[in-house]
Amino acid sequence: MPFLENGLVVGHTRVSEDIYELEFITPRIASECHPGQFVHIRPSLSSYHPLLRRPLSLYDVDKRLGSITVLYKVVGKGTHLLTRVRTKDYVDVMGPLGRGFTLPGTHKNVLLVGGGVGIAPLVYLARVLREEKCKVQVLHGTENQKQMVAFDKLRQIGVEFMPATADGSAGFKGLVTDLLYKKIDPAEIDFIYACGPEPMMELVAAFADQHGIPGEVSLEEHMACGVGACLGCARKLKAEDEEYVKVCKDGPVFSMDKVKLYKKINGR
Amino acid sequence: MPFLENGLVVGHTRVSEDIYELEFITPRIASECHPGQFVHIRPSLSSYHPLLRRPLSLYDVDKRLGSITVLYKVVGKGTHLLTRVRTKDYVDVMGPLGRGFTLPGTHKNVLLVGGGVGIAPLVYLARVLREEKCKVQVLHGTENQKQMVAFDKLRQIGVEFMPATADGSAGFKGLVTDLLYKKIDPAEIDFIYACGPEPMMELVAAFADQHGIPGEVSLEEHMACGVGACLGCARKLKAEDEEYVKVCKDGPVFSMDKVKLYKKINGR
Amino acid sequence: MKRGAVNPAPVDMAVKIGKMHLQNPIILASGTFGYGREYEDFIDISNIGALVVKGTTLEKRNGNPPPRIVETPAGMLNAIGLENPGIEVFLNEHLPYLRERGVAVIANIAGNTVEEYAAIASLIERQTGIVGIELNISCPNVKKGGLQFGTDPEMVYQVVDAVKGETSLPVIPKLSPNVTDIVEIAKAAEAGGADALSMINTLMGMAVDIEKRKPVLGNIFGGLSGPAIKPVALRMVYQVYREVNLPIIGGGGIMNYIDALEFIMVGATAVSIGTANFISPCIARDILEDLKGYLRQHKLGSIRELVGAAVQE
Amino acid sequence: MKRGAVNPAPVDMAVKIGKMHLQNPIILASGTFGYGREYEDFIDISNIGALVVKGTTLEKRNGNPPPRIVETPAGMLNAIGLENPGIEVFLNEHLPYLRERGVAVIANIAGNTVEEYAAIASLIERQTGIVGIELNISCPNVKKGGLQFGTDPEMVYQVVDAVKGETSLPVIPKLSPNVTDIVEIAKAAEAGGADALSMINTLMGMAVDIEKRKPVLGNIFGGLSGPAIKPVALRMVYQVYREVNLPIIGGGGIMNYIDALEFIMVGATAVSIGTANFISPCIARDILEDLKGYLRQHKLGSIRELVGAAVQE
Ligand SMILES: Cc1cc2nc3c(=O)[nH]c(=O)nc-3n(C[C@H](O)[C@H](O)[C@H](O)COP(=O)(O)OP(=O)(O)OC[C@H]3O[C@@H](n4cnc5c(N)ncnc54)[C@H](O)[C@@H]3O)c2cc1C
Ligand SMILES: Cc1cc2nc3c(=O)[nH]c(=O)nc-3n(C[C@H](O)[C@H](O)[C@H](O)COP(=O)(O)OP(=O)(O)OC[C@H]3O[C@@H](n4cnc5c(N)ncnc54)[C@H](O)[C@@H]3O)c2cc1C
Ligand SMILES: Cc1cc2nc3c(=O)[nH]c(=O)nc-3n(C[C@H](O)[C@H](O)[C@H](O)COP(=O)(O)O)c2cc1C
Ligand SMILES: Cc1cc2nc3c(=O)[nH]c(=O)nc-3n(C[C@H](O)[C@H](O)[C@H](O)COP(=O)(O)O)c2cc1C
Ligand code: FES
Ligand code: FES
Repeated sequence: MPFLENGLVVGHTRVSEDIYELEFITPRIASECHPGQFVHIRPSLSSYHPLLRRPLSLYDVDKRLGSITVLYKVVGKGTHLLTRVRTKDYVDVMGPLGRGFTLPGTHKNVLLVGGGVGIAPLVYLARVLREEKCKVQVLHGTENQKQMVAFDKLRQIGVEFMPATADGSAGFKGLVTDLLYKKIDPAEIDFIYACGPEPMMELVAAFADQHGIPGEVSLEEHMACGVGACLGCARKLKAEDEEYVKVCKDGPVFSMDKVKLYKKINGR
Repeated sequence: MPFLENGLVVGHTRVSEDIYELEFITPRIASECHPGQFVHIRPSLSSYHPLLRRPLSLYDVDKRLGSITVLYKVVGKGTHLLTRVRTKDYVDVMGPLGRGFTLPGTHKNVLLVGGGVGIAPLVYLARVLREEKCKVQVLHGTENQKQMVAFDKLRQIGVEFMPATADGSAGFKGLVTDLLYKKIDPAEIDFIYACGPEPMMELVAAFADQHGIPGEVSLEEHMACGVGACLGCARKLKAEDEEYVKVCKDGPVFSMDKVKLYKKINGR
Repeated sequence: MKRGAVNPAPVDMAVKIGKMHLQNPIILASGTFGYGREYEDFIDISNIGALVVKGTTLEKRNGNPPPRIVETPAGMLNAIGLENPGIEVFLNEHLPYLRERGVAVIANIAGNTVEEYAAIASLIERQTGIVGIELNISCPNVKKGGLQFGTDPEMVYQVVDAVKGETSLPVIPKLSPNVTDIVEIAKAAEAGGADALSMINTLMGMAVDIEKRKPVLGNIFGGLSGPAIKPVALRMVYQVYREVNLPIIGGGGIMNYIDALEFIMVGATAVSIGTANFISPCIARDILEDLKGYLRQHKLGSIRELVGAAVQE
Repeated sequence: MKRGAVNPAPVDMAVKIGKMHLQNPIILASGTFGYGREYEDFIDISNIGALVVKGTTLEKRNGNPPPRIVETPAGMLNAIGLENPGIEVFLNEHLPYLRERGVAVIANIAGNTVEEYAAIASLIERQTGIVGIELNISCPNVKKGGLQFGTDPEMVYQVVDAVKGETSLPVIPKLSPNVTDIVEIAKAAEAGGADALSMINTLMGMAVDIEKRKPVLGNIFGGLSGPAIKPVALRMVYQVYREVNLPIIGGGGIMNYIDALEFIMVGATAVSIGTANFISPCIARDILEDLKGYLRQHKLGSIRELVGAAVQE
């Protein structure tokens, strides 16, 4: 069950040039969190510009403390304003919202593929998968080593971490999907999760499909309500679909085999 | 000549419950400042809500440092947002704008009457009058002692200071205008300046008129441009006037004998 | 507005809109609150004056291609395209839920012909729980080359008149602000037999993606809502209140109790909260409580005393 | 947008609006830049495409009682009431100053009768420095019971036609957005002989002071401008560009080069900057420089290549 809560900010750090980690205390929301769900944060308490809330994935959750951490990249007005929030301020948070990742069961071999800040939901997922005694491999692709911001958390969680950077400054030089196709033995994988740019997820889904591995992706769409009321975050999962799903409520997580990430549909 | 300048904030202090002192470095603006003029400050750099600049009087100016200090009371969205500005941030400032106070000449006996944050322009005025070797008496009326925020500055400037508080917590108990009528010998005053609520200024102007003392008041009107372009800050100085003055350009300072502060005209 | 005085004096919030008696003047606007369910974890709607459900058509509609929404300064554009499951599904699957909650439901209906409006209205006629019918007349009239019903007084008259013929429920046309003379439209609705007026619907607008060099919305045009449109909405309510003798549900950009009071003071008997629900799902309740606080603070017995208080002459 | 490359490639910013050749598409909107003088300490207007001076009437006008302005979310309302010193004072006292500055001046004229418009136009005809006449048709027509000229196609036609008869200068009616069908109005202007269209003027709105329980503005109603109205303005330019073959000066809520590009891409040949001047007196120059930067970055030779780029079909 979701809640509306004022979150006391206990940490706010710039972890890379334009990427921030924000931690706040929202015990009721935290207690209900499942990986892959998101929180809907109001970027400004008193101004109507920007107006709408911003959806951000659960990057990490500490149910004992009642805290939630989000990892966000500054891309526009809302995220820019969010950087102004200080420790001891309050943020206005709705959540947890949406349908999160399906857990594959205990002791599975699981592969997580993240692109850029798309790594965010995979970190909390990794934590929960490890609690389920899964073996977790994480591939993370970024432009350069500086953007490899989830490294410490993932190491602490205890996963096998394989970075890929476009400029080769850390790990594999090239795209994370190249790393996937070159280095991963599909026979060893029971389940794949991916989050990142759509062309990346498309290639991961193709890999999963090729090898008959089940998997899930997390999609994005501009949102107003976040709860299925406005019908704003509509998209077709496949070009031939007649109906639109609502990313906020039917997703953001969808089964890979239900989604065909045509670049040309859905107005992109 | 006015300028548009980004002011580096060097001080920002809460001096009373809802009153703040903000000091920033704008050397070009500072070098042109005259008491009674104002600066036009943008409350938010990136948001369009609030949209318009806010006019604030010159509370103090340090031409050597190139700094300007404003004293503002939090009354709405713009001033509320302004409180969020931190030292080392920049504020977007236009100024100095408007027609300031007329100086009476050297070695005069001058009376300054301020109500609430209406004291702001009188403080910088007091500083300049003292540089002109005037004898300066300042009456300041507030609700209580806590709001008597200009005391230190005025003492440092070197004026005869007489506070009046509604609750008697400092100085005279009652209205500053009662203090004026009871305690001030008009024969000793060459020039009167007043700034504060209009009913207060009306009584000060009546006092000046009664005793034939010249004087000036500083008026307020909602502003858009601040430079006489939009014709938004119009008001009649006297009910019988046909034409409207523009407070931003023809004022904000007006001669007391030109103004009749009818409460009922000018839409108030 | 301070809340939570120990023993707050009772204030009378009840209002009457045509034949509808509402416990208070707070109405949740169509299309912004789904079928109530979507927000059930956040707010108890049984305390709200009324809920206008998502616009319903005779047949199911899939709606417009995405993107469907885009944020604008102090507002948003939407081009949902009236996605809805059709009147049957609404009556069978959603209405029972709302009936159980005990909330006054206002149906919002839309059609492409006068006959469609009448047909939906006749289906609603016999349903308990529904207290009124709001007519979304910002729909293209297929018989008149896609011209919006709401922009032509004659068409407004026809739709209202036809729906009135099918139902004994109060009929409340929702006026489109995209017109030269809102009073003329309101009078046409009155002549057609409208029991009340709802105003305003969204202003037609658009946004451009300068990198892609094309309109942002899949539908090109969308409806502007939110605080940005409040000045226009207030003006229209003011104009209509002076000239037309029907109760008004006023709204457009209401974000707090002050905005709500502005609408009431220019002549709205009740207020509708739309986009604000997205920003704050409990806002309707907060506004209600703050309005009560205002009445107490100003020693007013009833919210009705303020209706039209700021209208001159 | 990064500025200040060492040797920026030259880009062609010149545009043609009817017979007017402007050095660039940036136009300062009427009523927001006075007579240029007021901002002389802040910006060198000789680099700007054109300045539309404050609306001028035949005789001096004192304007509306205060308050005349009020801030709204992402916008402002103004009810200046066309305060101006009259056409003679403008021509004798303000125009010489502007002529010296070398800025292209567009006069903005307003009247209460068709004859008044024509009379002012004939006085302007022989003045060097003035490159065009913008017709403010959001004025009440006293002969038609105060109905705004700009809301009736027939009146728009008459005003444009009458003014065309008095002047060889380009005539640019400035369309009011407070209409049902902006295309119909634009076509009437075209039929009357308009050389270009300026759009949009302000949306009619109001605000209420809930403590005083009365309208904030002395005039009750005022014109809404600023970012809040941009979506509506863009939509109207888009609609008119598709149907009417006249160059458009587009504006309403432009605050930066992205907004300006949105207008250009929906069909504006030039853009007008209004309320933004109050927020930032150098904004016209900044937008001009940023537009050049955009052209360079996208390897475009001329701003004209982008006109209408986002219009579909
Ligand atoms: C379920 C979900 C989870 C997300 N998780 C994260 C995360 O963990 N970290 C992170 O950095 N980003 C995440 N995003 C993307 C994030 O929501 C956007 O980057 C953010 O809303 C941009 O806001 P802005 O004001 O800075 O940008 P602007 O472009 O100024 O925003 C304008 C409008 O567009 C919307 N918008 C812009 N980009 C996106 C986008 N990519 N997705 C959805 N709406 C968008 C905004 O919400 C706003 O309504 C997530 C998006 C979704 C849908
Ligand atoms: C020449 C001049 C000098 C001033 N000097 C000072 C000063 O030194 N210290 C100080 O505390 N205040 C001063 N004021 C008043 C100050 O400008 C307002 O308190 C401030 O603009 C309120 O902004 P807000 O956003 O907090 O209030 P809101 O009510 O949210 O503002 C809404 C709009 O109304 C305008 N507005 C509201 N109150 C006033 C007002 N009293 N005068 C003018 N515009 C107003 C705002 O500028 C804004 O456009 C001065 C006003 C003028 C005209
Ligand atoms: C996403 C969305 C969907 C809407 N759907 C409908 C609808 O189906 N029927 C209708 O009459 N109005 C609809 N509206 C209009 C609102 O009910 C309301 O009249 C409008 O948004 C103005 O109010 P606001 O500014 O408070 O949102 C919709 C508005 C939004 C934002
Ligand atoms: C204070 C003010 C005064 C205005 N005066 C005039 C005028 O005299 N004549 C006119 O045609 N438009 C006038 N306008 C309208 C502007 O020129 C412009 O069309 C409108 O404000 C929309 O653009 P913006 O959002 O960029 O301000 C005025 C606008 C404002 C804000
Ligand atoms: S954001 Fe409203 S339905 Fe998804
Ligand atoms: S504020 Fe624009 S003329 Fe004074």
